[in-house]
Amino acid sequence: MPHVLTRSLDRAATTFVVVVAACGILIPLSNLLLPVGSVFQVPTYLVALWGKYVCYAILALSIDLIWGYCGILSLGHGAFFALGGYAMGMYLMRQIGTRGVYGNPILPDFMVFLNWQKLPWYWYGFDMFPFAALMVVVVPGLLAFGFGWFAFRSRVTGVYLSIITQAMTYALLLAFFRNDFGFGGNNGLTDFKDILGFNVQADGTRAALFALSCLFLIVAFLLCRAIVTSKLGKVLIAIRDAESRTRFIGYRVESYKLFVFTLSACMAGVAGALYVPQVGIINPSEFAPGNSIEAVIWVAVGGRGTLIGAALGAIVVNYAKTFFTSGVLAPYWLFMLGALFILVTLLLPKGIVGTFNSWRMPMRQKTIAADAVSAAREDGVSEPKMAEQGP
Amino acid sequence: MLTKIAHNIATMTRRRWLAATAGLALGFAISPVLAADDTIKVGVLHSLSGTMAISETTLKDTILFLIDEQNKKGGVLGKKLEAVVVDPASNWPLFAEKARELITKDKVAVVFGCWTSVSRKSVLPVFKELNSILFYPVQYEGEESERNVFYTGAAPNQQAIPAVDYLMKEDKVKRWVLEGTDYVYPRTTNKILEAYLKSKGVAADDIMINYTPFGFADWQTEVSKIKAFGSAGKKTAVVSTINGDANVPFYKELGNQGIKATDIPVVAFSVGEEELAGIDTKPLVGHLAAWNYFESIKTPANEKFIKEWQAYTKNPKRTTNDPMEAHVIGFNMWVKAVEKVKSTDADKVIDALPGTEAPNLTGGISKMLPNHHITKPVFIGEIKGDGQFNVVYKTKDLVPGDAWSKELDGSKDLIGDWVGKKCGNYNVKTNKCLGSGS
Amino acid sequence: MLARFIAPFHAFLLALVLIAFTGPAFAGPFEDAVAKFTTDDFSDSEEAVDAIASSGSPLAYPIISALKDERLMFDADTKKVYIKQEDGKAVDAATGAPVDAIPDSASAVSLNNKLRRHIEAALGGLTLQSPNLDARISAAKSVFKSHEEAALPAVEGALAKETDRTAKAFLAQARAAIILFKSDAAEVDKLEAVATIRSRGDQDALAMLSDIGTDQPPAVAKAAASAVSSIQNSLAIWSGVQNAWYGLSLGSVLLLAAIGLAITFGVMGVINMAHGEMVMLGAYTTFVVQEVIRTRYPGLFDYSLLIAVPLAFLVAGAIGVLIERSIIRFLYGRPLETLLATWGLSLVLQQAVRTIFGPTNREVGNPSWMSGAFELGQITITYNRLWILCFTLAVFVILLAMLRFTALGLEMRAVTQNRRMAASMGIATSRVDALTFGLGSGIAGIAGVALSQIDNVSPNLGQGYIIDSFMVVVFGGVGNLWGTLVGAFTLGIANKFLEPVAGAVLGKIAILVLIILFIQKRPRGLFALKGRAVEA
Amino acid sequence: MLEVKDINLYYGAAQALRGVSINAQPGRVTCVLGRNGVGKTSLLRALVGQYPIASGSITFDGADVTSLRPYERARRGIGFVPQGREIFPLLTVEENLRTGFAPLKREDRSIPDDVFSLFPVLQSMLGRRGGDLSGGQQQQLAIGRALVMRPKLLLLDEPTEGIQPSIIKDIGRAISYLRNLGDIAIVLVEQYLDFACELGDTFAVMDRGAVKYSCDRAGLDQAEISRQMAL
Repeated sequence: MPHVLTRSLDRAATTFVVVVAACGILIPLSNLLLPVGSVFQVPTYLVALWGKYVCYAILALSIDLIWGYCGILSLGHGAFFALGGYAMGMYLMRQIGTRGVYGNPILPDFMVFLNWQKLPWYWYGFDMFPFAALMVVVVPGLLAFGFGWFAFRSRVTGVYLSIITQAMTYALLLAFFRNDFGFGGNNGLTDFKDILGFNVQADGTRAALFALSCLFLIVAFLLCRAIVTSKLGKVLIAIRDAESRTRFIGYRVESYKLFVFTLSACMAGVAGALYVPQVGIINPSEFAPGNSIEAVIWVAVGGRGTLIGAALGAIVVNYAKTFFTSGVLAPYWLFMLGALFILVTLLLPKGIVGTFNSWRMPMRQKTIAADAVSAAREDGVSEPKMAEQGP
Repeated sequence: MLTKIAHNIATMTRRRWLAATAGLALGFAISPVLAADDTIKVGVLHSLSGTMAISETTLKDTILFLIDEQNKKGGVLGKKLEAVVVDPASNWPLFAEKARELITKDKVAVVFGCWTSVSRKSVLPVFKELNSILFYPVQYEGEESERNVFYTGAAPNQQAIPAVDYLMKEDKVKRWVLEGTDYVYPRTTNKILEAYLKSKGVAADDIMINYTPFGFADWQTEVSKIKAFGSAGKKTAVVSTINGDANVPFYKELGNQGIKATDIPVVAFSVGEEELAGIDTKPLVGHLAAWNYFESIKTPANEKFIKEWQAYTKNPKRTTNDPMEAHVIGFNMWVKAVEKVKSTDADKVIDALPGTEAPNLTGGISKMLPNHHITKPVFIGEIKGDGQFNVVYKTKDLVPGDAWSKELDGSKDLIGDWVGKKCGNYNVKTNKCLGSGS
Repeated sequence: MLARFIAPFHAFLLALVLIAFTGPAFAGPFEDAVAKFTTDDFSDSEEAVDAIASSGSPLAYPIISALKDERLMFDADTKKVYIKQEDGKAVDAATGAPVDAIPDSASAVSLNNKLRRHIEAALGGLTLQSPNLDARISAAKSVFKSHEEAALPAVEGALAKETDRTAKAFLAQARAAIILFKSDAAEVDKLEAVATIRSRGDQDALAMLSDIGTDQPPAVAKAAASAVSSIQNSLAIWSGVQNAWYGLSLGSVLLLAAIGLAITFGVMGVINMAHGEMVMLGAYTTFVVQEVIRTRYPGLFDYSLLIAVPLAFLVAGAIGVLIERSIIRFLYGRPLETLLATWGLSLVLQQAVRTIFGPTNREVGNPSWMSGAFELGQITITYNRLWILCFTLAVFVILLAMLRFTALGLEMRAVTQNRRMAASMGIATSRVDALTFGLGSGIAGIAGVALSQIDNVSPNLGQGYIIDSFMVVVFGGVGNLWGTLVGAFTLGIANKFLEPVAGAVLGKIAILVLIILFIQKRPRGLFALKGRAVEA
Repeated sequence: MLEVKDINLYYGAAQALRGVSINAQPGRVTCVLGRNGVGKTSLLRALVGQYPIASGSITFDGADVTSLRPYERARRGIGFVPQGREIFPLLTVEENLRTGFAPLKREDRSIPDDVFSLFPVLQSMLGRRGGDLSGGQQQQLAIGRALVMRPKLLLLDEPTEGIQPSIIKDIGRAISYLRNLGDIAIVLVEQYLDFACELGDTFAVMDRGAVKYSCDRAGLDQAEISRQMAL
């Protein structure tokens, strides 16, 4: 592992890496090696399920990087996730080859279905894994770069930025829903067979994908960690806390923001690409603004500005979702999820990990922090004027 | 659990790490539920929240009702049926996740579920991989025949084509507006209809195809476009594949702009009793819908079903609709097949299902075909002032469902045959089983 | 709407008939025709309608209009046909004699569209000389549509007696339509008929003139063709006007949905993701009001919306205050956390409504004054859209006046501009916060009343408006109600001019992209607050 | 009237006020002097309740107001003219004045004539937006706005800061007029020593969050104060 990634590990971060690595190794091994039915054997469906959570954790990390450390609240990060997913989905579609229901060697089923005669140009190259893998990063990265280029230069900040990111993902949602767009419309891309020659449904492939997701989670974590503990990270935090002042000191705030936004979009794209073969479908509803908001909520639940918290938040909320949507609780799960969001923002404003960290703070610091919070809440001090944010 | 993890992170020494992570990893393994052997589990995979809850909640209740009735009769194979209800929350990846959970964790014998095509597409690989059975009760675009899925809703030839035939014959319609929501079902249906209409001599100029997004609410422009298209002097009709919530504002706009069924009739394939319950239907009297079932059809079986259903739901106004009937037929077929092979083993039941017959609620016996679709009667109903339908046309015989449309170039040579050819997409020209279905 | 005008007239006519017709039944073609209804076969019914309409029997009108309203009952066993009158009494259709009760075995003669067209044509012929003006006009319209040769004498008779100018014009058009399709009419008359129909200038005229058939004299065909192109040209211009109207109407819906948000988000700075749910609560309040009215006081139905508006304001407003007191007030100064908490809240509210009212759509009816449409030139203006536009503007004006001229309005503005100083001026800021949030929510609630008239009333109602509302507020400029107004109408009109060109989906995408680009150009929206005042 | 005893105020870990005690009487001007950052503004903000104090007590008009919220203190008659004026920028001059109605009973809700006789310029600018006024005009508006509340105690935070001399004179005249009315207690925070010495009845000099020197008009030694402030 490159030195730059491991440089700044403290105890908690090391612990996180070790836990994820252990899961990434032990769970697949237990799934593959132990006999089915053994109490210690992790069933395949749990491997797929947790693989999904791990992808969400990577997405959460990418959001925390820009929101927790740079103050950019993107309500459209699901778009980058979905674009990465579509790039991977296109590769998987091309791998189907003649095994599609119509047996057409070139065209995916949905194109045959709608009487398309030839493959649209933007599908070229996706039969090659390296190209598709590149696109997984490039497409979300380019969109983020273009979007950020305009937005950050025009100094669109705060809520305005959040809302136009939402508009962006909503526009993409509508576009991908269109069948004329050439990505399968509402049905999206599905019925995958192979990835790199391995059957996507085989236990071994699932286990490998799970291990790979854990690996990418660790890499993403270390990358984010390296960034936030470096000088770059300090500048980002400065931008988060006082953007204009940072600009006046002489930093080119736009460039910093653009860099970290693009990087974050690439990470989200990778998360999406890992997600698709594990859940077996990519569909425009991944672009729904609600999904992006939910991803932000994972970060808030886990603890904004703590990388471990973001990853943990994604896993906790999605585990809760899985748990609540089965059995007798099913009709009430939205109550629980909604209540969870409200209570966390009210009672644990720093999220789970943030709150935990502040418990561990020395007593004296804690009281002062509490006073500061209560002072801020006191009437007459807090100013709910977000319109005043930014220049 | 959370505080425990947090606690662990904080206090453990590095030496204890491996033990802890191993424990954590195994933690998820110990959750499987021990299946009780004295019941047969039936999975119910319908959205109870999110956008599709509006349609799917009723189907969940239907299956619970059917299981209840069956258990009163003593269950199946001497065992009680037990419903396992999950909520995939109108979220397509969640459908796949929940399907997997039902089959592997809960070990259900059969699943009744899905509404949208995408949810079916999402769970398909899961059912194939884990070799289980799905009954899909909604009218859909066709072009599919899978070994593990049984399609009890209408294929396009059981709904769209008879409706168009009726309008051509009875109303002498010469000009057609195909208005749909932009997703696969309307796209395919309209493709099929376009090909069919052209084969009947309708000029390309006399067909207008329009798509709108999901949940479209501002229909002013679209409706006035229809009005203008209809003023070319030829009798015009609208074939609507508009989905879900968009229907109510569409019909309200039609009513308000004064488009009456006598001028430009609208025939819909996704509007049933349930959807009409949200609209004042008086301005819509005479507009049509094509289904395989209407609540208003008076047969003893239907009247009995409605009575028991309303008693079960304790709601004397609760409506019934076509997909519900599809579940009734599918459920009864499954019960018969299981009793025939005296096992809930998926392979045995799948092999036993084709040829199984079950009475439908409107008179007649539906039969499961080798392509896993069923035979159904086709009814055309006109909307009445009370939100019910007045049946104005009925096919003489039951229409067998085509898995592959004869009107589309890509599929006209394909058939599904899981009995003889053991293949869902068999090309009769080349005598080959295409793709993965082999 | 037609039925509303005809109903009183019809009762009057029936009374006349009953007075005149008290003698014993006599057999004849009329009775045979009536008996045909007992087969309940569409083609038999059609023949029966045609025969009865031309029989000249005074019972013709009551029978056919009863058939139209599904009040014509038949008993297949006894071969009897009954008219169920609107007051619940019954008469024998063949004789007009009162009957004590219709037997239980009787059921209504069924209808289909073809039969309905026959009925309309027949009723048109029968009511051309009705004492009710609206009935005459609609009769003339339906004769125009059916242009049956048989109706010509009736039309000409009516035309001679008609004194009202409007009715006369419609009758003349009806006559022209008949003559145009009459094979043995003189060429001069036909040319004149083409001119008369051309003067109508609408889509019906266009439809008729483009479908005159091939056996017309060449001069007539030529005249018709030129009339068609002239009508098409004028309709093309009108379609621009129509787009503008649709744009205004869409804009008013956007404004209505966004105006509450312009308060909670624009003025207070709270990103309220549960705003859509406040709209939904307003719509459900309307549903509940209508349910109570339907079951208890059916006569009040036309006033249901007037009753629902204040109630929706109170319900949504009270819930808004509750939300502010229990959640939002702890989150001031942390707008993004508010976003998350209110998102959770919106999930809870949706599921709560789903649990209480069920997941399916609920029926909210249009009062009579909200139904139907009228023609303005060649465009159709629907009453519900028109009222919603008026209502929206009224809400806007009232809100503006409230903020400008009341003490509470002044306090709200003071608090938003400088909360700390406002408190030091003795303004109870927390009370003002709660009331402001309540006001924004209450307005969202009354938006729900209006939207219930054009959209589904389902738990998902609010979701459809939330993104559009935020776009409108941000596009118009946060903190500026006028900006919201201009923003809403600009987006509405732009959307409606794009839609015919690009289609509904691409049009919407184009609008979103335009907003994104616009925000880059003017990061503070259309009406950003400017000048020294803001810096101070 | 106003009695401040031994108050302490913290910003997080930093202590801004250390055991400050002052008092103010009707008809008298209490001047609080000191350089930048010694805690003068913090003191006033603590008095109006914008910053919560950690210990000590504030008694006003015979009642303990230490734990009251800012608007409750305003309602008891504490008027505040903050540093930087804090005019409501988007409200008109008239509306700015009317914000002072909040603590008043309905029948008392009128703008007292004194406001316009002291600051005639406001009369002519009633319809202008507050934010569009010049600094001096805003200062007059801020004082006028506080007077609308009919305060029993008027707290002024550096009313001469950045204001042209002619208006400073007007403001000085207004303050002495209010003092001479006899029923308003005035606390004037200033750095402009000449201005303060002209108006003040008692003087307190602050340094590092504490009062380090005080005297009354009788014992006024401007040179000593100046020396104390310079330290």
